[in-house]
Amino acid sequence: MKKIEAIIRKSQFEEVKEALHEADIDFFTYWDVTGIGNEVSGGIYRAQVYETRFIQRRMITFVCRDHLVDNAVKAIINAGRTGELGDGKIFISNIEDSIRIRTGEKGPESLFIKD
Amino acid sequence: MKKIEAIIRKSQFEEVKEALHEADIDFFTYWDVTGIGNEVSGGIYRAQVYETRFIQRRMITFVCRDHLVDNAVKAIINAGRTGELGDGKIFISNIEDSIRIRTGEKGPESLFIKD
Amino acid sequence: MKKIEAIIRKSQFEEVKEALHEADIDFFTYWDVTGIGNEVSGGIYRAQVYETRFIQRRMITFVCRDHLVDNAVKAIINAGRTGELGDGKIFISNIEDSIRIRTGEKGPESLFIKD
Amino acid sequence: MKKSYKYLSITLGALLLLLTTVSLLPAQDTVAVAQDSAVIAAQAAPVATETATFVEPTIDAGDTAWMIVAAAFVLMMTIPGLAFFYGGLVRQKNVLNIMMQSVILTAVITVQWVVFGYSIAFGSSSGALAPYIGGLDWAFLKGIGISDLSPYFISHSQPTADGGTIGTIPHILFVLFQGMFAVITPALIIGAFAERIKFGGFLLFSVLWATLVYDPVAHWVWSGDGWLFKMGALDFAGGTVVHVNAGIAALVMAIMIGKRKNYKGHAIPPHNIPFVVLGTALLWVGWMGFNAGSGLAADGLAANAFLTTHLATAISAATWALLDFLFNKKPTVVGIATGAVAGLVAITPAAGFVGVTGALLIGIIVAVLCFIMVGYVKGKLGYDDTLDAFGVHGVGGIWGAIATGLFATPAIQNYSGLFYGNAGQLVTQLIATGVTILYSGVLTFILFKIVDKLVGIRATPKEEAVGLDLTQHKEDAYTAID
Amino acid sequence: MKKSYKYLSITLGALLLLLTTVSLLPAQDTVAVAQDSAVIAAQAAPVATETATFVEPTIDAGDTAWMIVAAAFVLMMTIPGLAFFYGGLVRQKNVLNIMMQSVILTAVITVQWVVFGYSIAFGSSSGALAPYIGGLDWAFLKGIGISDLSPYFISHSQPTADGGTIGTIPHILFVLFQGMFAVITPALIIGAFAERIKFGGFLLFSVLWATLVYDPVAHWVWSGDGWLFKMGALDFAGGTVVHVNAGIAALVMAIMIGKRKNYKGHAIPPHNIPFVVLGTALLWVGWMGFNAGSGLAADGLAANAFLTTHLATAISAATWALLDFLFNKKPTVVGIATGAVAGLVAITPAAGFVGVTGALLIGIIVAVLCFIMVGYVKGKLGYDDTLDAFGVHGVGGIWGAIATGLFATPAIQNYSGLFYGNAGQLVTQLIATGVTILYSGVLTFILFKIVDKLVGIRATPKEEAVGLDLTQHKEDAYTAID
Amino acid sequence: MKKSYKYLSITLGALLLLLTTVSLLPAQDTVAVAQDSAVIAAQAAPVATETATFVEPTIDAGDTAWMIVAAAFVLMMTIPGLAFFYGGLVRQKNVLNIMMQSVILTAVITVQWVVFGYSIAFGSSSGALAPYIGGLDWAFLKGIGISDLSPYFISHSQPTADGGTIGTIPHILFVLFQGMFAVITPALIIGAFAERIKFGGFLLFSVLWATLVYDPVAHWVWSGDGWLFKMGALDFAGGTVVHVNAGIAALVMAIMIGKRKNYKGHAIPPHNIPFVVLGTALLWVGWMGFNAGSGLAADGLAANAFLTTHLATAISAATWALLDFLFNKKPTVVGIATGAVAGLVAITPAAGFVGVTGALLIGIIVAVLCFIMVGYVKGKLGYDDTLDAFGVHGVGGIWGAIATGLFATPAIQNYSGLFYGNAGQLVTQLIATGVTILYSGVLTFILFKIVDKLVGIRATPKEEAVGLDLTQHKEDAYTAID
Ligand SMILES: Nc1ncnc2c1ncn2[C@@H]1O[C@H](COP(=O)(O)OP(=O)(O)O)[C@@H](O)[C@H]1O
Ligand SMILES: Nc1ncnc2c1ncn2[C@@H]1O[C@H](COP(=O)(O)OP(=O)(O)O)[C@@H](O)[C@H]1O
Ligand SMILES: Nc1ncnc2c1ncn2[C@@H]1O[C@H](COP(=O)(O)OP(=O)(O)O)[C@@H](O)[C@H]1O
Repeated sequence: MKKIEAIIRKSQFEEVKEALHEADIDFFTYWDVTGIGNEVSGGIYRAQVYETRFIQRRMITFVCRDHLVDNAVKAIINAGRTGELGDGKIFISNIEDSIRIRTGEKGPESLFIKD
Repeated sequence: MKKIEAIIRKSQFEEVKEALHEADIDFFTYWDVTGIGNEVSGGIYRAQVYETRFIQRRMITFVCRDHLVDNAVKAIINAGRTGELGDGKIFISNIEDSIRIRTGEKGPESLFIKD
Repeated sequence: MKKIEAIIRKSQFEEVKEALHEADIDFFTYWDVTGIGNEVSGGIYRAQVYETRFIQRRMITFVCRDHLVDNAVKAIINAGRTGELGDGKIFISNIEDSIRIRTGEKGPESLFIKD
Repeated sequence: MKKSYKYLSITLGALLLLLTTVSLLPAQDTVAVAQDSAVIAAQAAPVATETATFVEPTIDAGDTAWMIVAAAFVLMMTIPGLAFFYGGLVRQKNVLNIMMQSVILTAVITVQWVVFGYSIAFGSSSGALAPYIGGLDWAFLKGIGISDLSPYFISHSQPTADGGTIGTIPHILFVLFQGMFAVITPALIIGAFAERIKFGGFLLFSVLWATLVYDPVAHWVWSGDGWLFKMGALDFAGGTVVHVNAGIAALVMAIMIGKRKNYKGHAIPPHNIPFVVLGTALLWVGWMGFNAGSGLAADGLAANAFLTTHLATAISAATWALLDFLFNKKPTVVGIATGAVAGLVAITPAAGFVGVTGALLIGIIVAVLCFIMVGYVKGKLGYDDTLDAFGVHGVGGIWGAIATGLFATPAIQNYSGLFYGNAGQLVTQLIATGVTILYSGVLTFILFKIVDKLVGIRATPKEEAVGLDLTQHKEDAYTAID
Repeated sequence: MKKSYKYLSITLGALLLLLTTVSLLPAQDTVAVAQDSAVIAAQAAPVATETATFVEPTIDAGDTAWMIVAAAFVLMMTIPGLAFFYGGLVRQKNVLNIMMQSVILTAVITVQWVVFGYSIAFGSSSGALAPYIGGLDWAFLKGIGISDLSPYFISHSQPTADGGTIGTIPHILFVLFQGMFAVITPALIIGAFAERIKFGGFLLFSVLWATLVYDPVAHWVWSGDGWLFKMGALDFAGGTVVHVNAGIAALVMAIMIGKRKNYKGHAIPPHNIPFVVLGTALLWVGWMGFNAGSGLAADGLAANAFLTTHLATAISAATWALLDFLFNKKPTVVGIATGAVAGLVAITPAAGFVGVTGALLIGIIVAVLCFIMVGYVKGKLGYDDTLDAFGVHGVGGIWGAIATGLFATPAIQNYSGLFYGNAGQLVTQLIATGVTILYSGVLTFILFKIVDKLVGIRATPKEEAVGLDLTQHKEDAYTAID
Repeated sequence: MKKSYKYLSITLGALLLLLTTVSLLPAQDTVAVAQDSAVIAAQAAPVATETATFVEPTIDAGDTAWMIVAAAFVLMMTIPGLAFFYGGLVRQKNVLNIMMQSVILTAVITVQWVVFGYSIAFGSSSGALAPYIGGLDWAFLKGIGISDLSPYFISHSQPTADGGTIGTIPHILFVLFQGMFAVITPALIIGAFAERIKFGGFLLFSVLWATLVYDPVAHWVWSGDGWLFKMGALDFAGGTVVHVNAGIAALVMAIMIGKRKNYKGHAIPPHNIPFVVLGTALLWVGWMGFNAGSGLAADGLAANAFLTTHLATAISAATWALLDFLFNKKPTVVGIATGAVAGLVAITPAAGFVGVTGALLIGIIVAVLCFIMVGYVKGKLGYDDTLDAFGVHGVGGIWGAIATGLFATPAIQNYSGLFYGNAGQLVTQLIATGVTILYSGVLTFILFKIVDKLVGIRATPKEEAVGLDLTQHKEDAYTAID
C-alpha cells in the first residue's frame, strides 16, 4: 500500500477530484494548507500592493493499493496542471498497515469494499 | 518508531482521546479534515434536500515506539467504532528519526519523558 | 528524499521560516494543528480559571533531498527552541517518489529548480 | 444560451397571462377609487380652507425625528443587512465580492440619486412625459432649501399660505429616505448572478438599471404625476417599485448570465450561516424604517405598518419552519431566515393598508409560495438564481402587490380591497404588477445585452473557479496567517 | 435526577427564606405608598379637571417617534443581540441551534402575543380573576383602532373627554413595545439548557412558559389591575417580570435537564468571542430602547433611564474587568461582556427611579455578586447553567429588584426607597421578587415534567456529541468547501 | 527611538508651518464673524423679548426623541462599529485585544465623564481659567435635574423666564450625547498602536489623554466659554475636537511606541474582512447620530447634516474604489471601507455648514488625500500606524477642518467660508487646527513618557509574537474544539 500526498491549487480541486474518481480512487481526505514555493501572489491593502509567497493550497491524501498508484498520479497531473508556476507536488511513500475502524479489517482489503 | 494516522468521526474524538490516554499515548496532534468515503450525509437548503459525500472528520496523528502500536490501534478501534459506514481508517508507517526540539534528543527517547 | 514533519509553536514560526530559508529549504507547506503534549496552557472564562493541554500549534512539512536533512533539522531546532516545555517535535520519514505536477518531473529533481 | 431565452419568455409570459386574465374579471370602479386617493399628493391642488388664524407651516420635530431614524434604518438594511444576508449564503471565495457590491451600490447610487436620480423619479416634467419621468429641475437638489417642507406626505400635512397642502418633514429628508430605497433595489438583484459576474459588468448594469428602470417605475407609482399612481395603484412601501421590479430583473439576469459551473440544481451549503442570521435580523429591524417610515410621519399609521410588518414576518418565518419540519423533518436556520425575508417582502406594499388578519394571511401564504418556488419549481425550471432573488423578492413581491388588492381595509386608510368589496382595486394592482414585470423584464434584457457587449458580464470559468474575491478584488476574506 | 431536585429545593428555599426574613423587618407604610403610585394607571379614574377649552387628545409625534424606535431597539436585542451573545459562547457545533431558538421565539411569541398574549397580560377581566390574569377582549387586537391612544402611560398623558386620562402614543405601539419584551424573556432562558436540548421540547416549553408564566406575571406587575402593581411594587423595565422570572426558570431548567455530557464544572471556551462582543454591544445599544423606552415618552425620564442604564452598565463592566485582573491577573473580553450584561440587567427595574449614585452602586455591586456566583458558587453547587442565564439574569435581576427598593429617590419620580426613608418599598420589592421566584420556579418545574412526558426534552447523548446544529437542523454553521 | 523623535518633530513641524503660513495671508474679518456666532450659546445673555403670554420652557418631545436615538447611534459607532472595523483589520491573534480596548473605553470613559469629565469640558469655571477648562460644579452631574433643559442648543431654543434662552432637550441627554463623543475619541487612537501595546499602559494612557487632552479641547471649541469657540472656530460635529485631536495623538503614539516586529512597511492582510465591512457599515449608520445629532434638534439642519454626511461618504468611498482601480487594477473591499470612513471623518466638522457641492468636493478630495497618505507617504516616512488612525482620522480631520473654512455657505447656517467671500473663516479654522495639533501632539508625547515610566507601554517581543489576545487576556478569539 502506498500513501499519496498531493499539494494542489484550490482552484483545480474539482477537476482533480473527478479525475481521481475515474482512476478508481474513491476515498480520500483533504484539508487546506498554506504553501511556500516558487509562485508569488499579490494583494492590495489600502493602496499598497504587496506580494506574498504564502499561497492557499489544498492537501489531498489517500492510501491505495500499489497497482493504482500510477494511474492516480497520472490523473492528478492531468487534472491539476495549469502549466503555470505553482501547480504543486505529489509525494509517494510506503504504508506498512491499514485498518478499517468499523470492521477491524487489516491490510489492503481495508481499502476497498468487497461485494 | 511508527507513525499512526487515524481519520475518525469528530463525534468520537473524546472517546478516542481517552482510550489513547489509557493506552499510554499521551502525546498526539490532530486537525480537522474533510473526507470522501463510503458515508453519505445530508443537508437541507431552502426546502431542497441534498446529499454530500464530503464529511467533516478529524485526523489524529502520533509517533510512538513500536511496542505501543498494537495497543494504540486497538484503543482507536474500540473507541472510534460506531459500526456504521464511515467510522474511518488507521494507517501505519515507519518513521526514521524523531527529534525533540527543546532538548535535541533523538530517536525513541525523544518520545517520552524519562524520570 | 526525506520528508520532514515539524510540529512547532505558532509563535516561533517566523524564526523557523527564516532559518529554513537559510538552510536552503525554500519550499514547504504548513497548517495549523492542535497538539496534546507536556505543555499545559491556561484560560479564564467568567472568573473560572481552567487549564487545557490542547495547544494551538503549527505543522510544517517538506520533502527534501537527503543531504539537506541535517541542516534543516538543525535550523528548526535552533529557531524553534525556547527551552520551555512544549517546543515540539521533528519527525523524519522516507519518501519513495516525488512528482512536480507542472512538468511531470520525477524524483529529486522535482524538488528544485535547475537553472 | 438559446435555451435560456426560451425559459425567460415562458416565465414572463406565464406571469403576464395570469395577471391579464385576472384583470379581465371585475373591472369597474377602479377609477372612482383612484380619484379619491390623495395618498401621496405632490404639489397638490388647493384643498385646505384657509382659516382665519393661518399658521405658517413648520417642520414637525416628532415626524422628523422618526424619519431621520427611518432613513438610517433603511441604510442599515443594505449595509450591513443585505451584505451579510447574501454574504453568508455564498461560498467563502465569493463573500467579499457580494459585500463589495452592496457597499459600492450604496456609494454610487447615493451620488446618482442626488445628482439626478431623485429629480427624474420624484420631480415634475411638463407635457406628455409627465406621467412617465420627472425632469431635471431638482438635479443636484438645486432649489431645495434646508427648511423647505416635503411636497410629499401621507397622513400628516398642513395648509400653506397659497391654499395648498404640504408635508411636515424637511424636503431633503424625504430625498434621503427615498434615496435609501433607490440604493437597496438594485442591491437585491445581485443575489441572482452571485458567484459568476464580472465586477465591471455588474456595476455598469446596476447604474443603468437604477436610472432606466428604478427611477421611472418609482415615478409611475409614487410621484404625484405618475400614471400608475393616478390609476390608483396601491404600493405602501415598495412592493412593485422595489420587490417585483428587482425580482423580475433578477430572474432575467439569472437566465441570461447562465448557470454557475458545475451547478446541477442542487444546493451549495452557505459558508457562514451566523452571518445569514445577522443579515436577516438587521433586515428585520431595518425594515421597520422601510415600512413604518413609508407613512412619512410618527403616528398611528406608522405603528400599524410596524405591527403588520412584524406580524407578517413572524408568521411567515414560523410557517417556513413548519414546512421545513413537515417536508424535510428538520426546521432549518436558513429556512426560517428565508421565511422571514419572504414575509417582509410580501407585507411591504400592504403594510399601511391592511390590519392584523391581512398581515397573518399574507405572511402564511407567502411562506408557502416561496417554499414551493425555491424548493421545487426552481429546480424544475433549471435556471440558477443563486440566492433566490427572484424566488423570494419576485414571488413575494408579486404576491404582496396582489394581496394589497385583496386585504386592503378601510379600517386603516380609506382604501378597500376585494375582500372589502372593491374588486377594482385588485385589477389595478394586477395592472401595476403586470406593467412592472413587463417593463423590468424587457429593459433588463436589453441592458444585459448592451453591457455584455460593452464590458462583458460573465466571469471566466477560471475566475469563477478561483473565486471572485481573489480575481475581482485581489483580497481574501479570511486570513489565518499571523 | 433525584439529586437535582434536592439542589433545586435548596436553592429556591434559601432564596425565599432570605426574602421573607427581610420582609418581616420594617413592614408599615407599604400600602400607603402604593396608593400614591399612579405610575402605570390603566383605565385610570377621573383625574383631569376638564378645562373650558377641552382639546381632543391626540397622538404625540415626538413620543411616538421615540417609541417606534424603542420597539425596534428591543427587537434588535433578541435578534441579532442575544443570538450572537449566546451564539458566540457555545461550541461551534451548537451555534445555529441557539440562534434558531432566538429567531423562532421572535416569530412564534410575536404571533402568540397578537393572538392572545397581550390580551391576557394587559387586558382586563372581571371579578376575582382581575388581579391575576386579563381576559380575551383584546385577542387578535380586536377593538384596537389605529388612532386609539395607549391606555397605559407613565410620565406623559392627556385628559379625555369623559374626564379620564390617556397616553400620548398609539395603543398598538404599546402592544408592539410590550410584545418585544414578551419575546426576549423566554429567549433569555435558553442559555441555561444550551447544547443539550431537543428542539421540539424547547419550543413547546417556551410557548407554554410564555403563556402560563410570563403573561400572568406581566399582568400582576404592569397591568392596572395587577395585584403586585396595586401593592406598589416598582419595576421600571422588567426586573422581576423579565429577569428574575427568566433567571429562576433558567435555574430550574438547568437542574432538571441535567448536566452536559463530560461537564465537570470546568469552563468550555466560547467558539467565537468576537460574536460575543457583537451581541453584547447590540444588547447594550438596544437596551436603551428597553429601559429608556419604558417611560413610554421622549422626556427627561427617558433621558434619566438612558443615563442610569448606560452608567450602571459601564461601571459594572469596568468592575468585572477589575475583578478579573485582581483575581486572575488578566482582564478578559468574555468577562467584561458578562459584566456589562449584568449591569444592564440590574439597572432595569431601577432605571426610572434612581439617579447617578444609585446607578453607580447598583452597577458595582451586581458585578461583584455575579462574579462570585458564576465563578465560585456555581461550581460548588454543581448545576450546569451553560451560559449563566441564572447566574447573570437571575442574580442580577434579584439584586436589581431589591436595589430599587433601596435607592429609589424622589428626585426622579415620586418614589423613595429605604435609603430615602421608605423601608416599606424594600419590603414590597422583596415580596414581589419572592412571589415571582416561587411562581416561576414551581411552574417551570411542572412545565418541564409535562413537556418531557409529551415530546421529550433532553437530546440523546449521540445528538449532544455530534452537535445540535447537525442533529436538530441538518445544517453546519461554517462550510469551507468551495 | 532617537530616530522616531526626529520624525515626530519633522511631521508636526511641517504641519504647523503649513498652517501658520496660510494663516498669515488674509486675516481681517475673523473676529467680526465670530461675534455673530451664537451657534452654541451656553448660558447665553438675554436675547428673547419676553412676550405678553410667556410660555414656560418645556422639553420638546420630537427633538428629544431624535437625540436619544442619536446618542444610542454614537454608542453603536464605538461598540460594535469601531470594534469590528479595527478588529477585522488586525491579525487573528490580536482581535480580542482591540475589541477589549473599545469596550473598556466605553466603560471607563463613561464613568469618567459622569464623575468629572463633562464638568471640566462643558462646565464653567471662573476667572482666567474659564476659556481653557471647566470647573467641577457638575461633577457627578450634581445639580442637573431630570427636567432641566440643556443650556447648550443650536437651531432650536426657547426663551426662559429670566429673559435668557435655553435648549429644547433635557440637559442630561446633552450630557449623554457628548459622553459618547468622549468615548469614541480615545478609541480612535488605538488603531495606531494596535498589535503591540501592553493593556495596562494603554488604559492608563487613554484615561489620562481623555482627561488632559480631550476634555480641555472640547471645552475650547464647544463650551460657551471656550476661547476657540469665542474666536469663531467652526466644528459642527468634531473635526478638530475628535478627529484631528485623535489623529495627531495616533501619529505621536505610533512613532513613540515604534514599529511592530518584522514590520517592513508592507501590508499585513486583515484577518476578517467581513468584520471590516460590518464595522464600516455600522460606523456609517451610527455616524448619522454623530453628525445629524450635533444640531441637537430634529429639523432641517439635522436633515442637511445627514445629507452632506451620507453624500460625502458615498462619493469618498466611490472615489477610493476608482483610485484602487486606476492605480492597482482592482477595487478592493478594504479600500472602499477606508474611503467611506475617510469621507465620514472629513465631512464631520462641515456637515452643518455646507451644502451638496461642498459635500461632494470634500468627499472626493479626502479620498485622494488619504489614498496618497496611507498608500505612498506613510511607507516613505516609515512609521508604523497599524490601522492608519493618523492616515485617515488625522489627515481627513485636518482636511475637513480646513474645508469647513472653504465651503461653509450661508445657505445652511449663517456662516461663510473662503469661497463664499469670508477668508477670515479659513484663518480661524487653520488656527484652531494648528492649536489642536500642537496641544495634542505635545501632550501625547508627555503622556507617553509618563505612562511608559509608570507601567510600561510596549509589549515584549514575545507577547507580540504570541499575540495580545493570549498574553493580555488569556483568551483565544476562535476555538474550534468541540
Ligand atoms: N519540497 C516541498 N515540500 C513540501 N511542499 C512543497 C515542496 N515543494 C513545493 N511544495 C508545495 O507545492 C506548492 C507549489 O509548488 P511550487 O514550487 O510553487 O510549484 P512548481 O512546482 O510549479 O514550481 C508550494 O506552494 C508548496 O505548498
Ligand atoms: N484510502 C483512503 N485514504 C485516505 N482516506 C481515506 C481512505 N479511505 C477512507 N478514508 C477516510 O476515512 C473516512 C471514512 O471512510 P469510509 O470509507 O466512509 O468508512 P468505512 O471504512 O466505515 O466504510 C473517509 O471519509 C475518508 O476521510
Ligand atoms: N509523539 C508525538 N506524536 C505526535 N505529536 C507529538 C508527539 N509528541 C509531541 N507532539 C506534538 O508536539 C507538541 C509539543 O510537545 P511537548 O511534549 O509538549 O513538548 P516537549 O517535547 O518540549 O516536552 C505537542 O503539543 C504535540 O502537538
